[in-house]
Amino acid sequence: MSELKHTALGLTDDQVLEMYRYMLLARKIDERMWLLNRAGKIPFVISCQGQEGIQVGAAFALDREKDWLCPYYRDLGMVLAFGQTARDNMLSAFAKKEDPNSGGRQMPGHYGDHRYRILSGSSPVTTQVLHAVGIAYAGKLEKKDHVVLTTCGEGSSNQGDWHEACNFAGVHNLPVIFMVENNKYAISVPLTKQVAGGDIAARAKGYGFPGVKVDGNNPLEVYQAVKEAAERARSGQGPTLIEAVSYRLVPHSSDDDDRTYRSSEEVEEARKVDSLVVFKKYLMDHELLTEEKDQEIVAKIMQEINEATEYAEKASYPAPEDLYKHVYA
Amino acid sequence: MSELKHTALGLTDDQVLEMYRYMLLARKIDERMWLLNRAGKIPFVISCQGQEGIQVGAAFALDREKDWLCPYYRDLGMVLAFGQTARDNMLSAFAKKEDPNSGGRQMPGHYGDHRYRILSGSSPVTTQVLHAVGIAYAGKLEKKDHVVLTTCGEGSSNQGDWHEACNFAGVHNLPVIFMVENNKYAISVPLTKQVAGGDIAARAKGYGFPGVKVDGNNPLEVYQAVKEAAERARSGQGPTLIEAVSYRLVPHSSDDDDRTYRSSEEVEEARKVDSLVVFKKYLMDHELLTEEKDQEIVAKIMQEINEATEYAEKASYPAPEDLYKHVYA
Amino acid sequence: MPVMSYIDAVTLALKEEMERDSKVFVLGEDVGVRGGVFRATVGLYEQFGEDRVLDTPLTESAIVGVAIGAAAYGLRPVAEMQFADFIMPAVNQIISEASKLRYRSNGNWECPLVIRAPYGGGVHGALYHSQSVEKIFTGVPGLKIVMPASPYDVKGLLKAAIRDNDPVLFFEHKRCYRAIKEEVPLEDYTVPIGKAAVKREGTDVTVISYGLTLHYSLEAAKSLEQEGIDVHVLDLRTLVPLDKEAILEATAKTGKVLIIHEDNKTGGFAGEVASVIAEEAFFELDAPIRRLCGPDVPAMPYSPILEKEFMLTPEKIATAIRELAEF
Amino acid sequence: MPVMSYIDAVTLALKEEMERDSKVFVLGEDVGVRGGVFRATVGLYEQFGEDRVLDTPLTESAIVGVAIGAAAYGLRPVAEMQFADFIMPAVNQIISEASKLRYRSNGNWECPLVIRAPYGGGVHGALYHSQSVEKIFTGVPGLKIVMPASPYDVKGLLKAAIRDNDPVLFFEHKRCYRAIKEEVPLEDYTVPIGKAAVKREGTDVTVISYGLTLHYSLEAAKSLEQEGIDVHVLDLRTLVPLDKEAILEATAKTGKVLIIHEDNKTGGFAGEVASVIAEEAFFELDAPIRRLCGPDVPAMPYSPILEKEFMLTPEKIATAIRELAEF
Ligand SMILES: Cc1ncc(C[n+]2csc(CCOP(=O)(O)OP(=O)(O)O)c2C)c(N)n1
Ligand SMILES: Cc1ncc(C[n+]2csc(CCOP(=O)(O)OP(=O)(O)O)c2C)c(N)n1
Ligand SMILES: [Mg+2]
Ligand SMILES: [Mg+2]
Repeated sequence: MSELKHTALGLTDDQVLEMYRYMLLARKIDERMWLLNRAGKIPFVISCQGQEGIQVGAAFALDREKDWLCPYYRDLGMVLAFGQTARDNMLSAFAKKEDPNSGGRQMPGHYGDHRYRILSGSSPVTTQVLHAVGIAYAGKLEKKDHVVLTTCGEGSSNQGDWHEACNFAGVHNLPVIFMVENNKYAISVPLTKQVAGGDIAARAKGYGFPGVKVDGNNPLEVYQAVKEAAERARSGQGPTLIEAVSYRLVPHSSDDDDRTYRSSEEVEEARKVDSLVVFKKYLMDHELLTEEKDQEIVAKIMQEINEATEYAEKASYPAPEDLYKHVYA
Repeated sequence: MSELKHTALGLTDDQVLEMYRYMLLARKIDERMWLLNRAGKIPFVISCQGQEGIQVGAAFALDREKDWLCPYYRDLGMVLAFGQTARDNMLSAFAKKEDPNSGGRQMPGHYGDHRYRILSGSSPVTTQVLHAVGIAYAGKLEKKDHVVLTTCGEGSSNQGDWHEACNFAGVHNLPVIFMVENNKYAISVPLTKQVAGGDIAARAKGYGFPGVKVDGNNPLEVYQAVKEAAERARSGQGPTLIEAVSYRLVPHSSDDDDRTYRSSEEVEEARKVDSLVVFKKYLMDHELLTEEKDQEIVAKIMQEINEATEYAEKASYPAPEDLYKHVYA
Repeated sequence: MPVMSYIDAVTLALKEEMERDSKVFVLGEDVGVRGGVFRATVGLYEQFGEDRVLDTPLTESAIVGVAIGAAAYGLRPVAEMQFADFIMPAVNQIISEASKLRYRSNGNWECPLVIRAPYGGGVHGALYHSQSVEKIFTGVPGLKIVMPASPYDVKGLLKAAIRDNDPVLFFEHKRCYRAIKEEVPLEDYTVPIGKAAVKREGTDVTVISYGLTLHYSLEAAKSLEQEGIDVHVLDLRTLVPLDKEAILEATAKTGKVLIIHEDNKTGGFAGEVASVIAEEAFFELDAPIRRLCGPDVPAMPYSPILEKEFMLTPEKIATAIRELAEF
Repeated sequence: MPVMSYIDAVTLALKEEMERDSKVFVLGEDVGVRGGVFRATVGLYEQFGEDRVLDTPLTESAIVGVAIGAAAYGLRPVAEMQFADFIMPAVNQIISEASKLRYRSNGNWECPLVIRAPYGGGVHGALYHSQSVEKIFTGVPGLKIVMPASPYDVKGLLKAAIRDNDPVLFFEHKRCYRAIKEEVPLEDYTVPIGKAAVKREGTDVTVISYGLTLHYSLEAAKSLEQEGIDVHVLDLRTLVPLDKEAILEATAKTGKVLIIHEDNKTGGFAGEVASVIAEEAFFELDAPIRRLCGPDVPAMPYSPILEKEFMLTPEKIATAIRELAEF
């Protein structure tokens, strides 16, 4: 990990431990979902694994009482840091009525929560990037000072909507942060066959606003970049593009088999620099964490997840007649 | 005009005179169309005026026996240089059956001519930019060495399709030239409200290929840029983006009134650096043209246009039953 | 009560709603300084400023996508598509996003968005400035689709659309813009979305239509009076949600139904109307249900001969009514 | 003759056409190394190389737009949309460009393009991996729309689509991919686009369907045998151009028609079929024309309870047939 120090960034010891806890919580929820999927209890998982450092680092750099998120399907760490719980996400995984994202209507990973200003998302990639610009524009019209963070994968950043969003936000100098979580693959298609030039951050120049590339395995580096971007946004200096580079540690989804397109060696290499590994080491090096304390944190998280799983499994499904609700107001 | 010399670019005296003739031909056809429109004889005109230097400069830099065009509605100068005639375009303006672009089905300016490898275009802007990439890809598959030039306006370059096209061509290193004819307005919306950052050429960097900005009022500068781009493309070095800056000297179309959004002073200023003015001066300065010779050229062009107008006006319309033809093969 | 054109009713509705509610704003290509290429937003930029009458970049997906974000936030955007033909780049945002935001969030989010789009032919607009595009959207639950024929309805329905809490596609026939005039109150009123209107009572043949062809149908009905053919004319006004009750009633009046629209026949909305009748009013019918629509060609050509061949006219409509009356 | 699954018939058709004609190539997301997320293109990358089995960036408009350019040039691209739900970003290229290229150029250009897209629900795919999207395109002249129900037809129709000189949308029901198997010849053959097929002869009620619900209809018909209800079943196979003759014949067989599809009812294609019957076979009818379709909600939810409520089943179909038989 780089020489970046949390104290220099204005983060307290408690805050970085809290960041670590959210990263772990996300990871452990995700792992549990895979188990549930393989046990035939839930039909689908799409993972945050490998990107928790980006997600939690970014969330902590925002004002979590005021700012808005238009996230994408891997942003479990981000929505947890904004307020969702293990239970919320288990309810969603089990497609139960109480699922706050969609009442069991959408697949897991399709976040949306009015309580925390997380706009409901869909499956077609990149549409949310324009919604973020709209929320930013609304803020301008209503003279609010919220910032909007929107994310997508590096594959998704090639969609036309992404270009239109960056251009629109650039023209109107809106308080949006465009973050691309570059995990090197879009399902089976690697970065080189996906992103011309390979440098997503470089695209910002074409819209007249700054673009930065950060190590997504280092939550502090992400924090720093998003913090700066949020300050620029809030003070009327317009959008920023952040490319956060990491790796997708597991298959694309529970329906994927990643052995058909990448080697296990490559994945193993990436595991060594996994943000959880790296950040844990940072905290231990700085004597904020011990193995013992780590185990305590994990134990508490596991209890939370166990309870959430149990609750969600027992919770009721929507009723058949719920199908017909909420088509119109 | 810059110090660029046609001889240094490998252009003969005859060739530059020929370029000038095409620019004049385009201008004069366009002017005639406005007259016909104002006289109530044709319902619609969309103009090349102000962009002839770009169009003819670019066309001359290509192999007009082999290369392909996916042009946009202002590219009259370009399609003339590729082989279309005043008569072809008058047939189109009058919506007559013999119109080679569409048999009178499309508005004027919607070029398409198999004879000259000009792909049929539509009205929704920027769709053609992807078709150009497809033709380039076909060339790669078929081991042909054609280059494809596609153009659009600066407003249109903000459409999602433009981004997707640049990215696709960049990933596959295809022989396409993306040329943006920046005439400073998209109907009433000026560059500053249209293009974030204002620098279209800068966008190329985000796709890993070169982007250049040229003075579109100088056909030699355009020629040079397109020549280099075509050489790159043909030798397997991939796409180039060219932003050619000029000005739209007339209203957006015969349905527009540009006095509602720009001053006549601004237009008058632009007229002074009109490519036709500038290039004529260049040719006179280099003693390739005299006023007398110029008048001869104009006279010949006017005769051509008169004949074309007369022919087109008299030509027959499609028959009512033609409406039902060519829906399917 | 002033006599007003169809397009002036659009402008007036926008102005009144923007005055009434500061959350309403307009966005689109050339809607600001230029007041719209058809001048539908004329004067609004001067009155409400550039932030509420926003000239956007030339990007329809962004216009709709940004509007969706703003609507979800709580504003009431009115987006203009310069021509209905150019709504296509925004289809993903409309169908995947706007129509499903409420449903997918189990009612936790909503999308009070209006998309205005001038459509229709007979204006020498050629293939891409003449299309009727309603059929792309009429089968998408979550959207409402309004297609008024006359100035009074334009004002009342546009105001209703702006106040509606769901996304509304508001299609304005370009040929009606300046050709159709009538008295329009300067007072505030709305016309309910989802209600058809009987435009003429008759006993021989029922015509169901909307938009420009509604006027042609009324003309045809008038011309058939002297032949003793008494035509009942229903203006759908809203396609979704569809006023089935009015359709069934209108069917029962005559037992012979002719459905008319400018959009092409196969896959057009007349099919939905005919099916509702064939399913729910079958025993009221005395004759096959007829559809008179634009021909099944990709779009209306530029050449005046071809445009004329494509367009419906009062004469073509009268012929079809006569045939059905004589059936 | 080997027994083959629906998806294997897709793969075989692609392979045979690529062997036959070097102008045929495949492009889409994950179609190369991965062989497609459903494995429809498995083995093609290895056999034909990466240039003819092209992994594209994640950009549907580009996939279709690039394919249109290549098709206009003279190649025969077969583009895959990973899920039919994700065809929406490509709607502009499909409707404004592919469908109109021939028409707008007065026949001087053509667009021999196939777009394959897996559609349909019952696979726990939730709102955006379950939709039927045919209704967006069935009203667009210039496109052909093929929706096979069984492996034999898949192979024959996909080959016909690839050899067709017009753009063809080829929709494959995901639930059929591995569930539906039958004998498929290894020899070259095509099934003509635009021809429906009688799947069962009957005298009491006519069912017209396509895709997954065709199989459910056959199951329902079988289960009704013992009740003495004799069902006639027509598989449309192609929606555009529509085999009207077959529809009118099938109507005449029984006088009672039930049209079934998974796509939602309002604005769905059943409306077109019903209207054709109400217009052209009115006097053959002994009962109202019925439509049994997906409900009018934006899409199929994830929760198994809701998915089940959305999906048609042989039981729901049997009930509807029974009702009509008893009418
Ligand atoms: C418009 C659209 N096309 C295709 C898909 C199917 N799909 C889902 S995720 C995905 C890959 C996304 O890759 P990337 O953007 O890099 O994000 P990552 O999954 O790697 O985080 C694809 C092709 C989709 N969801 N939406
Ligand atoms: C998709 C789409 N939206 C809107 C239009 C209407 N329209 C035609 S030209 C134009 C402005 C184009 O501006 P620019 O790209 O700068 O090209 P210019 O006309 O200035 O050469 C607009 C908005 C269109 N043709 N297509
Ligand atoms: Mg990725
Ligand atoms: Mg311009």
